[in-house]
Amino acid sequence: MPQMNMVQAINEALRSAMRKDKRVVVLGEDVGKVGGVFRVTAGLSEEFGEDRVVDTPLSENGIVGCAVGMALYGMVPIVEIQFADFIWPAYDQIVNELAKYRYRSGGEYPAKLVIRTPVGGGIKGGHYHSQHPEAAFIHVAGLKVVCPSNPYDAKGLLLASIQDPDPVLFFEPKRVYRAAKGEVPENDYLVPLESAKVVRPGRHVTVLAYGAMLYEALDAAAKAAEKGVEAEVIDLRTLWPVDIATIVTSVKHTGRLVVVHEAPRTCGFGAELVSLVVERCFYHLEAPPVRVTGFDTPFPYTLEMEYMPLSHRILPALLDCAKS
Amino acid sequence: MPQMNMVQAINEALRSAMRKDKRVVVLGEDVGKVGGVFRVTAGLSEEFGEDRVVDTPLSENGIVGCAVGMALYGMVPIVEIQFADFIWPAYDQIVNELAKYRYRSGGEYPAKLVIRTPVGGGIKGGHYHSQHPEAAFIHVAGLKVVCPSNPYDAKGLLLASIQDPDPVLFFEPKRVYRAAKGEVPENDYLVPLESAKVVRPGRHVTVLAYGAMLYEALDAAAKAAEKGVEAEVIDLRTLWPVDIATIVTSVKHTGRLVVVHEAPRTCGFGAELVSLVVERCFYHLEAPPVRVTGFDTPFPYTLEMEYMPLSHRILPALLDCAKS
Amino acid sequence: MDMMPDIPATFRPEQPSKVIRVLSDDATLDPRHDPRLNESEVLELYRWMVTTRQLDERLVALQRQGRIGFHVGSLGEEAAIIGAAFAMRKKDWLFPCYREFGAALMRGLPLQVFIDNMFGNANDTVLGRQMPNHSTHRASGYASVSSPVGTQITQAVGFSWGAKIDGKDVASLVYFGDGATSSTDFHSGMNFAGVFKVPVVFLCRNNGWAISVPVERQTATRTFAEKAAAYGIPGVRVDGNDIFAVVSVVREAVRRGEQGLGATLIEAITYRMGGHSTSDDPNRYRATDELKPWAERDPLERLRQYLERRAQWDDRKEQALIADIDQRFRAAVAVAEKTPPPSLETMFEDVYEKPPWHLQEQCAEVLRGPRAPSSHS
Amino acid sequence: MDMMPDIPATFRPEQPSKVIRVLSDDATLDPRHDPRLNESEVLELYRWMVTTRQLDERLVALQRQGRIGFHVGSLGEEAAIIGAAFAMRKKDWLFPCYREFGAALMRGLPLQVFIDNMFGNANDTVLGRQMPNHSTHRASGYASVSSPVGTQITQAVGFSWGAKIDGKDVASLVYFGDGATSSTDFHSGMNFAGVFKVPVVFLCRNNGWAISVPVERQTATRTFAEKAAAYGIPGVRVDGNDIFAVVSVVREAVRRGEQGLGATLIEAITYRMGGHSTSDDPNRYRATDELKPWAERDPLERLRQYLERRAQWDDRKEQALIADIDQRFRAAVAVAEKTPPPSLETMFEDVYEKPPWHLQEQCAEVLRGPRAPSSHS
Ligand SMILES: Cc1ncc(C[n+]2csc(CCOP(=O)(O)OP(=O)(O)O)c2C)c(N)n1
Ligand SMILES: Cc1ncc(C[n+]2csc(CCOP(=O)(O)OP(=O)(O)O)c2C)c(N)n1
Ligand SMILES: [Mg+2]
Ligand SMILES: [Mg+2]
Repeated sequence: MPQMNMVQAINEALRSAMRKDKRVVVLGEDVGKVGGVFRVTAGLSEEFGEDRVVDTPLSENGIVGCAVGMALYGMVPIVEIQFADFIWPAYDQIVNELAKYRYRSGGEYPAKLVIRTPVGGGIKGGHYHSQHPEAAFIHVAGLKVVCPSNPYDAKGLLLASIQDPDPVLFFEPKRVYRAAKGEVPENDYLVPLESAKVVRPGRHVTVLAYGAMLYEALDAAAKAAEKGVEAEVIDLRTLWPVDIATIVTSVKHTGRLVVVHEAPRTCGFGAELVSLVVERCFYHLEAPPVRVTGFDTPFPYTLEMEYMPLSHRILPALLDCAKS
Repeated sequence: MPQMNMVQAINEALRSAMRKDKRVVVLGEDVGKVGGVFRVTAGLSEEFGEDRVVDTPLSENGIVGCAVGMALYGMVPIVEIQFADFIWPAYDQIVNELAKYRYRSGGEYPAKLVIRTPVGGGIKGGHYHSQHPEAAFIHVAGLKVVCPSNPYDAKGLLLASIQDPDPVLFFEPKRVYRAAKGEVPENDYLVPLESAKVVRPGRHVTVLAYGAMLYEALDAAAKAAEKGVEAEVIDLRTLWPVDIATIVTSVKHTGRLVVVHEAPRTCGFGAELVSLVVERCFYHLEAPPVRVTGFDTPFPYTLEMEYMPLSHRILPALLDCAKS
Repeated sequence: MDMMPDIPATFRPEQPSKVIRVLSDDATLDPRHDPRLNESEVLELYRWMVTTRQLDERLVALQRQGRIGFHVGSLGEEAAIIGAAFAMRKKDWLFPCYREFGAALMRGLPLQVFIDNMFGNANDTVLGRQMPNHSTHRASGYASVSSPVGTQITQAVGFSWGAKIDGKDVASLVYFGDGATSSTDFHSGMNFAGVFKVPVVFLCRNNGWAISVPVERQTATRTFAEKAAAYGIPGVRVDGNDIFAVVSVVREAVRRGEQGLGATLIEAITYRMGGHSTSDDPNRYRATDELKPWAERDPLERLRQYLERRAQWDDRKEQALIADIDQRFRAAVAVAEKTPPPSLETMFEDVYEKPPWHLQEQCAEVLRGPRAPSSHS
Repeated sequence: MDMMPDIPATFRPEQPSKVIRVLSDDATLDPRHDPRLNESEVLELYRWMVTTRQLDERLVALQRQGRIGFHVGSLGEEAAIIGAAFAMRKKDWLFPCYREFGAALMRGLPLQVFIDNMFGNANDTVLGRQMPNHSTHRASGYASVSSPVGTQITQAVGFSWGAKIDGKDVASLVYFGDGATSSTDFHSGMNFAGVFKVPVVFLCRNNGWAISVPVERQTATRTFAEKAAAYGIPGVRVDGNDIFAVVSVVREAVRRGEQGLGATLIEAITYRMGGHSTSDDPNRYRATDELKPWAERDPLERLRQYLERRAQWDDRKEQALIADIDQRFRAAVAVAEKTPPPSLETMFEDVYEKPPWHLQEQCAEVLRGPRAPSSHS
């Protein structure tokens, strides 16, 4: 099997989906000739032409609004938002239109599309090239939210997202776009949505992570193991609907929970995960769940490594939680 | 003291702030001659003129973007978004600009303004006249979020919000705009932000509520009392930063928690409240915290009373929680 | 020095200064823009305009009686609404604002389905999930009505753009108000339609008001049609109370789309004769004598005069038509009022194609819990 | 029939077909638009243009050496940037895009402060919170730079609108690119400025590109200036590489604002001679020979020719200027590089005026916790 990074794996998935289904079109800023500022759509314009790989005007509102219309027609648009930080002008179309179209039309209009966008910090991007905005989408009924951590999952989850009948926000952790490498089958395969993966089994504490922070959680878990604490690390992969069964099974087993995410803590997805677990595993919990997250400030430039919930912050949380 | 409803109390606060400070201007759709579709700004245009009570073009993006600019100049804009459901075209300006302006300018530009908007269901408004979107703002560092439940608080909190140096989202529970009545002093007074209020003391279970749902929580608490369960009902008033001390004190006392809100459950403010409490009161909790909330669907029209977390749904949650 | 060597000098906007009018005061048609409708077509249009107005009046009455929760009508704007829909081809699509139920009925939305939607009952095809007047009818190429102003505009563009990529000749007609020209979606939709030459008919119903806000607070331009110039799209003004003129300019716009020339912005000049909706009291912000000049140009009156002068219509026919509408309306209302509300389960369906675990849980929670007091009166 | 009796026929947009140019190829000035700058003013402008370019080149080099993280420059666009800022009055305000550091320096931003911002160190007035080139300088009426495209446009309008309500004559100059004309804030800002007659100078730097997207993908119009017509605002095209022309049209726009005539949209035609930023490789999407015609119209060259023909400039002066810039740059960089990063506490300040309990908690958590590996290299 070929070795690939995430950029290549996502590119493969797009290429394959476009080959199989003429209805699939890619829309975004700089996705054409230049192949995306992260080169995720490289070569697609050459293969599929300007009609299906469309450099659009600089308007996220326009891109998503038009994509919703295309989806109503029956196309399968895959939108690239250049950085997740720039998705907000499209938020109205996503929240009020895309998410509600099937419901408000009594099922007549599924309005199915995929919005891909790079998320997260660690690339010296400051306020506006580092946001990790999943909570603002998980809160909205009607959307699905995916965040892969590695090339294999990225390809399989993107193919699953494109096939899925519902609108999907597909968040790509840009910090590991190139750093995360692995074997990726050449053929198509699906990683089913709503399936988390236990990437490191353990019995003392459950760690929930996703995207780039998975590697930080694994690093912390390895160090904790040296101190005798065996953490079970779960890569959520699909954030919503989350694979609740895998989470509950693990926490019932370990009795302890640490949740990691880059986004600010308050009203972040960690709060939901803690609440879900507390509601379901209250009598199994031996210590208060811990959230290791970005802080409630805008994402800083110089101090970004202090801002992010990296291994150095996860490790003590994990040890404390396991021991309290 | 005069009896007033919330519409009148908010109108009084606006009028007083505009009389005292020429920098205060009101911007919004239909806020002028007609005095707002809920009549909250009635009479202001006559008193302060069209320059300071401005009917704007139909663009929430424009209203908030311009208001941010006015605030940079030194005015104190008070924006009305006609329904909170229509705030999303302004979300980019709120999230990326308003919330971050002080931080990203090293304190040079406070960008202080107040955004008022009616929230919540129960008026047969369907998807687009019923949303209660606090979570999407609480998650954003740099914003304060207020939601009064009665005329006295509404006036005092609005005056405090206008004086506050930070941007404030002021959510007005439209279901009780006219139904909630009470005595309101003619003079100015402040209800400090970040101060919750214990509106019904009790010892068996803590109920956190705000806005229109406070009345439902109180109704359920009264019925629970008949069954021997004494609920302590807290009106949060300021949602963020929340008055954590009052919450923790209460939960440490009762050992049980029920959170009520209209917004969809997943990633709603309830998740944050549960997490905060679990993190701080874990060893005091005798039962899993319970969320009684709107469901994870768009807000429905015909079945809205079944959708909302009214007394009939709070009561069993409260009894269960107190007894488990 | 050629400052912009890359930009072709194609596609110049027309001068949108004149208002196109076909039906003159003496009930003759200006041959320059006459769409040459045959007698039965004109009668059909007239019947739909009358039907729309009759239903409007009856629905307002139902709302006043507390039998439905809300109505947003089209009083005075019937020619713009019905005429534009009529000019579209069957394969084309309509993206409505919220005032266009008349167009939906003409395109095939059954009256009963419409009335069920006004009641939000179990037979409502959208299952009482949206407010009244927010219907959907895929079978007649009618998109879903949304309350947020302007959002349908980009969607209409995307729809026909998708068809274009798919190699199909499908235009869309998107209705919106003067207020909507200030929305972000107007800008994005017009701009994308211009750049990608999408066959969209942008129909701006300039009815003078956005609730209480008059047109001079929406724009500093003298017309809405001239906004088209910012997008390399032609803009045209039409007498929106003259159904011949409306049919004519919309047909012309469809033809431009067919020929690969892209979109057209049409400003249909009309007037909102009623309140914004049943929730609005226009006396708060406009004097009733402002209505006078517009009442004199009532689109139904003008068309009836035309028909009467040609002996194609008379009072007897009018009475018969109204009686028929009345009877069908009453029947539909009787059925709708007897129909129960949607079942509780429906609240959790169609959020996703299949309800995920959390919605299954929440549905179960509702079903086993107590019912809300006075849940659905 | 007066179809829109309420809308005054005021404020007709001008025909924006011609490109205003003052400095001709033979280095003479066209008297029709000559701003009549005196010798020292022209020299000042030239010095700032050279300074800007010199800094640009040095900052790119620093980035290539890994000493700063990023730079977004103004190569080729100096006349538009410096000329427009020069034409504003001291009391006016600038709302920058991200390419206008030259304007900030000219308005009073100290070089050291600018360089500290490029390093994001403890002396950076924004405390290393934003990326390089995202500086702020209130003292010189320079708003905060934001990365999201277009957001400053509505803010600039609100600023001067606020001043107008306050009875003050304060204009604002807002810079943005061709790409930004597609943004929602462009539409809202232009529209509000039109309706409320706000004295704003909208300066669209048409540099041909939005990263890799060429202007014909932003709009179907032949020019950006003509977009003004949609808002009842005059639009004008100017040779953006001719600093006399830029000063002239911006001054005229300021005067219109002073006279209560509201805003002006200026399209400054120029060209982005470098990559979009240090993160971009333009060879991926444009051939280098596309640069040729623009290199021949380099704004610095043109102004130097003008000065040399008037014997106001020569190689010696040029060398001295560059040496001076070089020396000051090196000194500033040396200080900036020695300056430590901002303290951890600063991460939690200025989110609110006073840190609330949760930020106090989070700050304490960081302070008592371990440091990140290779935290600030
Ligand atoms: C984004 C948004 N903002 C505000 C509203 C509230 N609102 C409903 S209709 C309306 C006026 C619309 O005016 P116009 O576009 O002229 O259409 P008309 O009602 O006149 O047909 C307003 C402000 C809304 N529905 N959506
Ligand atoms: C809302 C938003 N979308 C996308 C981006 C990414 N981006 C940064 S600059 C740029 C192009 C801007 O082009 P233009 O407005 O012409 O300005 P220029 O860089 O040419 O000066 C893009 C797409 C962004 N910063 N903001
Ligand atoms: Mg209107
Ligand atoms: Mg550009």
